[in-house]
Order: sequence, then structure tokens, then C-alpha cells
Amino acid sequence: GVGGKTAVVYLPLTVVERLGYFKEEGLDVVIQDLQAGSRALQALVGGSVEVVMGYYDHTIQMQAQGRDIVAFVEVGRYPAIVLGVRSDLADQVRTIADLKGKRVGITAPGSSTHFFLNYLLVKAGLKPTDVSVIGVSVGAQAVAAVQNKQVDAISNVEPAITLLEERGLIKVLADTRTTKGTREVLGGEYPAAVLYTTRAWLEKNPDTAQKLANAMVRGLRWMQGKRPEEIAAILPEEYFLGDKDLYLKVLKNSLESFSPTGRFSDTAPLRPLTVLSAFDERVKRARIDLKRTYTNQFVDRVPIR
Amino acid sequence: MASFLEFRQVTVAFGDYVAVEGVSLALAPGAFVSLVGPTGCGKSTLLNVAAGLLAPSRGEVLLEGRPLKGLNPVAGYLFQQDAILPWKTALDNVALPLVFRGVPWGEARERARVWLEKVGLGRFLRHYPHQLSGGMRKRVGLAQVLIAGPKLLLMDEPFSALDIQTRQLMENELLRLWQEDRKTVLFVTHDLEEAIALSDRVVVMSAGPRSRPIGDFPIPLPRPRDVAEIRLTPEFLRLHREIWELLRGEVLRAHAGA
Amino acid sequence: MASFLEFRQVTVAFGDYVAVEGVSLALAPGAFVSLVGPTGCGKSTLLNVAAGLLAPSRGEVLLEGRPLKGLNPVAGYLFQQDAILPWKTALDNVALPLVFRGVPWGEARERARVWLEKVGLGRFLRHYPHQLSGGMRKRVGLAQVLIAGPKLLLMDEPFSALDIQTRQLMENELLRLWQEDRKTVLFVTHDLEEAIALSDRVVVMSAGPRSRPIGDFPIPLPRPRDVAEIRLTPEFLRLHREIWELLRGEVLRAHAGA
Amino acid sequence: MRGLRVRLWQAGLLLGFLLLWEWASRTGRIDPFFFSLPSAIAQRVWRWFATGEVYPHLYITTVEMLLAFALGTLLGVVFGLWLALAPAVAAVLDPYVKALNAIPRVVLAPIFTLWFGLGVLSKVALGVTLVFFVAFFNTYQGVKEVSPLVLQNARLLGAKPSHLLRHVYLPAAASWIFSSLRTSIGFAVIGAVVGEYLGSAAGLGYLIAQAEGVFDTTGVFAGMVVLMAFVLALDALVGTVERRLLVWRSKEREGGSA
Amino acid sequence: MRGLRVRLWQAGLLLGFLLLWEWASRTGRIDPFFFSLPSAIAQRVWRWFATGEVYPHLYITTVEMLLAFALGTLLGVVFGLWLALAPAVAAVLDPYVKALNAIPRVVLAPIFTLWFGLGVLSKVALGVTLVFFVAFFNTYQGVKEVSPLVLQNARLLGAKPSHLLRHVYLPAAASWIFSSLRTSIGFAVIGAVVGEYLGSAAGLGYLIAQAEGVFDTTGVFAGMVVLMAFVLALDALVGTVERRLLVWRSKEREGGSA
Ligand SMILES: Nc1ncnc2c1ncn2[C@@H]1O[C@H](COP(=O)(O)OP(=O)(O)OP(=O)(O)O)[C@@H](O)[C@H]1O
Ligand SMILES: Nc1ncnc2c1ncn2[C@@H]1O[C@H](COP(=O)(O)OP(=O)(O)OP(=O)(O)O)[C@@H](O)[C@H]1O
Ligand SMILES: [Mg+2]
Ligand SMILES: [Mg+2]
Repeated sequence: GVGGKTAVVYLPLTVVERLGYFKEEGLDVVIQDLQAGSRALQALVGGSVEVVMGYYDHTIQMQAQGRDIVAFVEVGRYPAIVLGVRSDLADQVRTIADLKGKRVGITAPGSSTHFFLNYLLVKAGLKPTDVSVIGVSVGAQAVAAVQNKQVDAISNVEPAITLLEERGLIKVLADTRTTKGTREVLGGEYPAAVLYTTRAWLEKNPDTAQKLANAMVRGLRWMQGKRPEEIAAILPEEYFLGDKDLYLKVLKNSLESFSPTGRFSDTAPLRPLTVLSAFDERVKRARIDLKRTYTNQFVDRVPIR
Repeated sequence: MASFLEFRQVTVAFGDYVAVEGVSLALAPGAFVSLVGPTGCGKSTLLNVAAGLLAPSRGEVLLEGRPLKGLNPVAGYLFQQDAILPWKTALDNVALPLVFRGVPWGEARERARVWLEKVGLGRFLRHYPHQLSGGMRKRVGLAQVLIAGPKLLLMDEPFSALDIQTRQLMENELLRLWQEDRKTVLFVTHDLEEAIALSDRVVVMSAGPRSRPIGDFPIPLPRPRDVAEIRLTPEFLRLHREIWELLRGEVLRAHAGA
Repeated sequence: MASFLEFRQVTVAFGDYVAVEGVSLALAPGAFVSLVGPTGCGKSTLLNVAAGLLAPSRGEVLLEGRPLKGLNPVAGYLFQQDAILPWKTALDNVALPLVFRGVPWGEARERARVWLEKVGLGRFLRHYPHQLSGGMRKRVGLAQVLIAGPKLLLMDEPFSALDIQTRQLMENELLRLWQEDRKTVLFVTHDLEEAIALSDRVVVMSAGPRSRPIGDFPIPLPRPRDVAEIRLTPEFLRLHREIWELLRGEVLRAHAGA
Repeated sequence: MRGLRVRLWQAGLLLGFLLLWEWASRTGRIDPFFFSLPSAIAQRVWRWFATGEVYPHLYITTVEMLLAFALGTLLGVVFGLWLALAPAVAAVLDPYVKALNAIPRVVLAPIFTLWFGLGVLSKVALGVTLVFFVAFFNTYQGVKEVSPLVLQNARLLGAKPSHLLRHVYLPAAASWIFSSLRTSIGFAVIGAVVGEYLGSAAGLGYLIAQAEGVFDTTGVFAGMVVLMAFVLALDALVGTVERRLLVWRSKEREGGSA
Repeated sequence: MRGLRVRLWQAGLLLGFLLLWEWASRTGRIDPFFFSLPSAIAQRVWRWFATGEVYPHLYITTVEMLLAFALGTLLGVVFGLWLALAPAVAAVLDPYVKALNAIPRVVLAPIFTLWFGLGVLSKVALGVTLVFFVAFFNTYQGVKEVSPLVLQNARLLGAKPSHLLRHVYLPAAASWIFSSLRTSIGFAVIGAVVGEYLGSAAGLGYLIAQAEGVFDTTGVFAGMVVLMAFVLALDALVGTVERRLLVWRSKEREGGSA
């Protein structure tokens, strides 16, 4: 299961699928597109899917609810969320602190883009309630919201961000697609897209998990140092039917955010926890054992080729 | 002899309006009783009560000595308005009561055809009700009610939409049937001649509201009768004059009251 | 004198079934013409054609010399079935034609009340149609049609649901009205006595299919008439016998054909 | 008496269902992650109202929903009437209406945002596109079902198109339209909530989406409970209006003490 | 002749609309990013069918939709009949049915996934919850609208409950049910597509979701065009069945050459 197959942060999944690595591992993978990370997670808990490509945040949130969810491959090392301000307001809003009293579009209330925004606001000395947030979803609806001046700033993900930039509609304030940007904003790596599943499943199907990890890591390695054109060449045509040039730019902007190794570093998972516990009541109250939310045991056993 | 159908102090009120009050009327088994009275006096209301479609506000109806609860199981009711099924052809409408009794469609249709021919509609078997004239629809309804052979026949102005000749044919047919198996018949009509020609008894209702029977005339004319011929007998004319006197006064009262 | 309404070689076919064929009939202005004939012969069909509700398959209808296209603007039509509006009280039903003509509701209701009293329903103003008896609904329809004062009156068995006395009252009322402003009336009935008592002319239709007029009898009885009394005159009886002979044969033919 | 029995049954059913739910959730027979617990939900609803935090959301959703309901119904009825009365237009537009009805509205969210912004309007638009078709198809069919007899009668009585609309089509189609209202209420709510769910800054849908985003099933269900209560209140309102407008119906036969 | 004129008009309208759209998109009056171009959409649809890549998706959606449609209608009709015929049950369940209708189904997607998995079943379930209510409310009302006269007549003729259902309630409610079918088709499609849109691996909704995810507006619209064509085909089917079943209706007066 995946929440929004076409989302750029989940691109490695498509890459692996197209390269046929799953097949080579002897896996018959059916990719169910659930459009939203939260629904993918629910499908996992409900048993409709076995493994989810989703956000690492969710494993922490689940532990707060007493669910044992484990991430076993890191796919994105930066969250790839961007906060931008509408270009015609760029003069007034130069820093995040200037957002006070403005309307900010997020993908959905309670989503990562929402937490990201809140985190930035607090860091800038504001309260989350100092702006009014509007759920604008992803994709075309988000674009429409900016274009129609329904929102003053936007916290969103690719490909909407590049498109907005291309159209000259926004100016970026905080960018976590790149190493540089993420370091500035969050202080370092921040596990985003991961493969996760329940601990029970992991314990029952270590072989399958290993094969998945093998395929994923192979794909991540393959992607390293490739130019956008090379990657685009293996993607299904539909992905850039909208506008190929645009898609290449999106890829170029995002490539840095993919993890080269699939391994979780020891410090990185702390950052999502900090962000989450600032705003999610239940995470704040719960005592989270980070060690239980991820494992490198499979990635470490991936043969080096 | 115990009566087949008996109204006991039946009162029917619609809200404040008391349509009929304290009606007591007993029909012997096999009796042919006509009900006449000014328009709006409550004849249809009484038939509805007898059919079990309307529970009286006070009083009760006895069927073969037992109080009638719910639908009258032995009654066939030819309504004043068209009540045949608009989505079935004439043939299927008439076959329906047999089908309800478990007769297979093929046989039911065969028997229905015979009945439709009896009422002069042999050429209109496949017509839907909206393709029939008013008089034709009435006759389909007649065949529909008669085919099931009910023991009690309630008829509300069955022949008023027919021309005189067709009417007499139907009346004679009805009498023939009645003579065969001696159904009990409660017959509503505005045509006093028809009432006398057909019945053993003619009951005259008073004008509404609070209508009740004000006259009960036995008709001692010999049977079998031919409805056309019997009208010319002196006995018939005497009865007619007698009942008419009573009825006329009543109708005038109705109009004075309105 | 040019005729007010004229059927010219009117043929109406329903699919293969030719109901009436080649009907030619001219009504002089102010004439009271009755149409009698066996049930199902096409009387209602002809009224529908005259009202402009049904276009003839062949032939045409002329209204004051001009071919009738679409709805007949001067006709009032009392249908064979109930056609009053079930969602309006008796009073509002009768007031409606006036409202259609721009009379304010208040005044229209005032005048409707008078009409309802004329037809003996003064006590049932606030009743909805389903709360009225069959005969009462018919009378509401009658008042509804008459209140608008149409120049052409088409009536399809208007009195068949009424008791004899009420019927005579209504008939006399109709004659009085007709005498006042000399409407043209085309009147369908199964009651030959009624036809003769009311009309200037009685037209007899043949049995269907392919029905057409087979007799046209002028009724030279003096006016004004009282429908009850005139029935006893020898002239009336002679006419009755004459027309009856013709009609009877026709009805028998109809049944033989069926 | 009867009303009380019904209420008791209803309460019993509800209670039984809730107890079963609570029990199943507590004993782990169903997963509280997906289904929460009735007690937790009740607590949440209570807190929402106690702290008052739900009111602004409720207000927004109410406004959206009422607007969608009113506008969608109005448009649907007007359009339904129009197409039903102009068969030529209907024949031309028919496939388009049907094709439009097949569009999954959710997909159109970006276009709605573009046209109507992210405020109340876009939700209303979404709701309207759902409600419209329900009202439209029922009104259309309702008008088509008008008794042709009543319609012809009204036209012959001189009704102009506006009169027909007011006195014939609308009353005749009323029960159809009311039936569609029942369905529509639900769809208006869905439109508003889904619209909020897809993008907004307030409203019950926003609350639900927020709860869902942090896997707070209790919040999701609490939102739905509030919604339901709200729809029931609205439905009761429609019911009252309906009973007012449709007094003329016979419902069951009123008389007697059955 | 008339049919041809209608077709021409339809084609003309469509063409005009498409041309206007194309023109506006090309000249930048509307943003092709949101609205695409008709020519591009046509091309895409063509390619889908030429390469055959759309067939598996179409197949899945068709299966889901037909199942949702059939099941939802069936359940709705059965439930509608049941509640209409058991007023006591209806009184008790009434608020629950209405409350359920107010649940935004989209929010329930996780639960559907839990119960029915991610395959065809969960989409069918979603579609059923939409279709059900449309069919239910209309069937319920349709049964309530059965002419009481026809119903009483059938009961007196000896119809058992199953007969009443088959010969009275269903035919009488048929036009209500068919009207609901028209609305339902659209909702069945919406259910299937939204279901796929929310989570699936194939189907038109999946196609549309994928296209939306990469800002491929052309793909989104192409998906909708295929959907619409499909619904029109299905609707034509329903129309044919309806005409078959409702031959008994009078529609317009058939005779004449009007
Ligand atoms: N549902 C009702 N509500 C109120 N009054 C009613 C209802 N049904 C009938 N009535 C009244 O009851 C009286 C008797 O009606 P009923 O139909 O029995 O008359 P009837 O003798 O059959 O008349 P007709 O010869 O005209 O058919 C009438 O005055 C009528 O107004
Ligand atoms: N829509 C129709 N389709 C087919 N046949 C029809 C249609 N309407 C009427 N008819 C036929 O036309 C004939 C004449 O019908 P019409 O209603 O005019 O008779 P009528 O003289 O008024 O009879 P009644 O005295 O019984 O009212 C009948 O045989 C009837 O079956
Ligand atoms: Mg009566
Ligand atoms: Mg007739």
C-alpha cells in the first residue's frame, strides 16, 4: 500500500517496480494506491495491505496509540515539504515570523505539512494559532488555491511546489527537499518516506521483508547520481503526460531528498519525534521508545553489489 | 333463519360528520337486497363497512352470526369508481382473482375470456383499461368480481354507465347467476325501477347526515324475472309508486337541508 | 344559419381500431343536442375531439366556421370520470375557473359558494374530493364547468351518478341556464328519456367499431320544459318509442358483433 | 400510546446497539482503532458542546448545507419542471443531464476551488451538484405522472401555464418532490462535509478530517454523530412542512375507530 | 424526422460547447492546466482504446458499478417495500435510516477497507450505500402512493401479500423505482470511482487519481468522458426495460395524428 503513488516522495517505489527488482527477488507485489498516508496506515492496521510506503511520523503516532509499527527501510531522508509564500506578498513576508495573521494552505489538517508549518512557526517565535490554516489538499486544488489568492502561503509537497515556482506564484521560505535547506530548517536528516509494517508481520515474514528491503535498497542505489532524464526514461509515460519539462524539474528538485542507503541514522528519528511531540497531544503524553519504531536489521543485510 | 349479513346499530362518523347512524339491517342467506337513497346519504359507506374496509364508529357487522373483523373474506365488491388494475389488460384483470386462488395463468385466462365474452367484451381482451370506454371498464370490473364466485356480492351502481339495452342484458345475466347459486346480494342503485326489478327487498335510506333506513319494502314479484318485461306488470307499477312517494320526500328534504 | 360547431367527416382510429368513422354533425348556435348510442361506440371520443383534446385521424372540426386547432377555447367539458383537482376543497375547485380568469380569490370563492349551493352542496364547501360521495364529486365538477359560463358545453353522462330526484333538479337547472344565455350544448347520456326531455335534437350513434350517426331526431317539444312533467306527454312517448326502436336494434347488433 | 411504544422501541434499539458496540470494543472483538467506543464518543461530543468549540464549525456546516439543500432543490425542481413541460428541450438535453450526473464530483474539487474559492461557496457548489440530480429526476417524473384527466380539465377551464404550474403540476408532483427532499438532505450534508474534508479551514468536515489525520477515530465518530443529529432535526422540519402541504391526501380511510 | 432533429440539436450543442471550450483554452481565456483541451482529451481517449490499456480498468469499474447498482437497488427496493408495508417497523426505524443517510461515506472508507479489503468489494459497498438510499426512499414513497381503491379491490379479490406485492405494489411503484434508477446509475458510478480514487490498484477512478497526481488534467477529463459514455449506455438499457414494463401507461392520448 502507498498513500499517493504518484507523489514524488514515493518515487523510488515506482522506480523499483519499473526496474523489475521486486520480480527479481521473487516477489509478486501489488501496489494499492490509497491516496493519503493516513489511509494507507489504516489499511495496514486493518490488514488489507501488508507493507506500507508512508511517512515515518506515523510509526511514532502509532506507538503513542499502542500500536507496534516498525519502519525497516528509509526511502526519503528529508521530508521534502516546502513552505512558500505567494509571490505578490513576497515583499511583506520575508521571514516566517511575518506570516502572523496570514492564511496558510496545508494539505490536510493533522498532516505532516500541518506539523511542519506549526514547527516552523514555533521556531520563529509564533504560536500555531497566529495563522489560520486551510486544508487545500495536494495537486491541482493546491495550485488553484494559490492562483486564486485563497491562501497567502502554502506548506505543501512536490509536484505542486515546483509547478507553483514555475508559474511564478510562490517564493520559497523554507525548503526541505535539499540537504542544505533541511539542515537550515530542521538541523539534519529527518526520515520521511519509509517502508513500514507491523512488528507481527515482520516477525512472521522476515524473508519477505528482507527481499523487499533488498529490492528497495537496490533501487535507491540505482537512483544515486542519475540525472532526471535517466530516471524519467524508466517511468511510465503517464507520469509526465501533463508536462514533461515540468516533471524533469520536479525530479531535479527532489532527487537529493532520497536516502542513498536506506539506513536510518541513529540521530535522525529524534527530529520527527521533537516536531510531533510539540503538537500532537497523544505523542506528547506518551513515552515513545524510538528504538521500537525502526530497524536497520534488514537494510544491514542487503548484499552489497 | 339466521341472517347471512347483519348490520347492528352501525354508526359511521367522519370527524364531526355522522354519515350513517344506528343502521340495523339483516340480509337472509341468498337474499337480493337493494339500497336506494338520495345521493351522499351513505350507501357506499355501508358497503365499505360490509366489505370490512371501514370499521364502524359504533355498532358492528355480523357475518353468519360472527362479528366481522378486518376484510370480509366472502365478499365480492364492485366499487362505484373504477378499481381494476390499470397495468393489466382486460383479460388479465379478470383472470387475476382465479390466479389469486392458485389457478394457473393459462387456465385462468381461458375462463376469463369466457366471462369477458359474457359481458360483451370479447373483442377487447388485450386492451388496457385506459384504452376502454367508461362502460367497458365497468363491465371488466363486473366480470372480475363475478368470476371468483363470492358468496356475498356488494355492488355499487354497477350498471349506471351502461346504455339501457346493455344494462338489461347485464341485469338478466346477474339474475341468472344469482338464481344458480343463490349468492347474497347487496345492491346500490339510483334507478328505482332497477332496484324493484332485481330485488327481493328494497331498503330506502333517509337523506344524510345521520342517515338510516326509513323504509323496507318486500318485493313479492314472481321469479324467474325478465327485467324488461316485469317493468310493465301492474304489481311493479304499484310498488314503484309506493316507494317513490317515500323516496321523493326524502330527496326533497335532502335538498332543503343542504 | 352557420353552425357553431361542426364535425366534418371525422374519423378517429386508435392504432388499427377505428372507433368512429366519417362522422359529420353540425350544431347550430344555441342548440341542445344529445348523443346516444351503445356503450363503447365512441361518444366520449367525439367529445374529446370537440374539446380539442384529441386530433381526428381524418376530417376536421370547425368552430364558428374556422378549423379547430389545439384546445377548444370556448368549451366547458364535464368529463365522464372525475376530473376535479384532488388537492383542492370543493369550494376552491369551483372557484378555480374564475381565478384563472383573473378574479381575486375572495370574490371567486364567494361566487363559488353560490354555485355549490345551487348543486346542493352548501354544507360541503370545505371537503376535499376524497371526502365526498361519487354523486357529490360529479356535482362539484358540474359547478366547476358551469361557473365559467362557457359558450359550448360538452357533457359526458353528467347525471348518471345521481338519484332521480336530484337528477331532475339538476336537469331543470341546466335547462334554465341554457335558456338564459343560449349556450350550445352537446350532451352524452344513456338515458333516452333524459335525452329527449332536454334536447332539441337527439343523435343516435351506431355500434362500434366504425361508429357513425345513424339517426337524427328533432325534438319539437315546447319550451320551457319541466323534465318531470314532459315525460308524461304523448308526444314524448311517441318520440321515445321511435328512437328506442332504432337504438335497440343497434345495441343488439353491438352485442352480436362482440 | 402508540407514539410512546415507538419511542421506547427506538430507544431500546439504540441502547442495545451502543451497548453491543461498547462491549465488543472493550473486549477487543472489534478494533477500537477503527471503531472507537460509544462512551468515548459521547464524552467527546459532550466536551465539544461544553467547551463550545464545536459551535463555529457547526455553524459553517449548517450554512453550507442549508444553502446546498435549498439551492440544489430549487434548481432541481425548476429544471425538472422546465424539462418536463418542454419535451423538445428535454429530448435534446436528456443525455447531457444524465452524463453530468455520472461525473464523480470529488474529482472536480480543484475546479470548484478555482471557481468558488475555498470558502463556503465551493462546498455549497459540491452539495448542489449532488442534491440537484435527486430533486431533478423526481420532479421530472412527478410532473410526467400528473393525471392527464385533471390536467386536461384544468386546461379546458382556462388555466394559463403559470396557473397549471401553481395549481396542477406542483401539487401533483409534491409527493415526488418531498420524497426527493428526504434523500437530498443526506446528500446536502455529504456535499458540505466532503467539501470541507477536501479543503477548508472550518466545519464539521474539517474537524473530521483533522481527527482522521491524527488517527483520532473518536473524533471522527463524534463528528458524524453531530451530523446525524443535525440531519434528523432538519428532516423533522421537512416532515412538518410536508404534512401541512399534503392535507388533501386520503392517507388511510379516516372514519371509524379501526 | 423528429428523432433526427433532436439528434442534430444534440450534436450541435455538444459541438458548440466543445468548440467554445477549445477556443477558450487555446486563447488562454480558461487555464488549460485546469481544464485541458477537448482535442487533447479526445486524443487521449482514442489512444486509451487504441492501445487497449483502458480495458482492464473499464472492466473493473464496470463490474463494481453494476454490482453496486444491482445490489443497492435490490436492497433499496426490498427495504422500501418492507418498511412501506410494515408501518410499525417503519415508525421505529425511520430516524435510523435518515441518520444513516447523513453519514458522509467518504469518511467511512477506512472501515470499508477493513471489512471488505481493497478489492472490488469495498467499492461495491461504497456504491451500495449511495444507491440504496435513492432506491429506498423512492420505493417507500411509491408504495405509499398506490391508489387505495385498486389496493382494496385486489385485497377483496383474494390477493395474498405475495400477490399484492407482485401485482399491485410493484407495478404501482414501478415508475417511482425507475425514476430512482435514473439517479442511481450516476451514484453507482460515483461510488465505484470514488472508491477507486480512495484506494485501489485499478479502475477508472484509479486512472483518474493517477492522472490527477501528476497534474495530467487531460487524463482526468478523459477518464470522465469514458465514464459518461458508459453511464449513457447503461441508462439507455434502463430506458428500454422501463418502456417494456410500463406499456400500460396512457402517456399521451394515442389516437389521431396530432
Ligand atoms: N373520508 C371522508 N371524510 C369525510 N366525509 C366523508 C368521507 N367519506 C364519505 N364522507 C361523507 O359521507 C357521506 C356519505 O358518503 P357515501 O359515499 O357513502 O354516499 P353515497 O350514498 O354513496 O352517495 P352517492 O350516491 O353520491 O355515491 C357523504 O356526505 C360524504 O361527504
Ligand atoms: N386510447 C385508446 N386506445 C385504444 N382504443 C381506445 C382508446 N380510447 C378509446 N378507445 C376505444 O374507442 C372506443 C370508443 O370509446 P369511447 O370512450 O368513446 O366510448 P363511449 O361511447 O364513450 O362509451 P361509454 O358509453 O362506455 O362511455 C372503445 O371501443 C374504446 O375501446
Ligand atoms: Mg356512493
Ligand atoms: Mg364514454
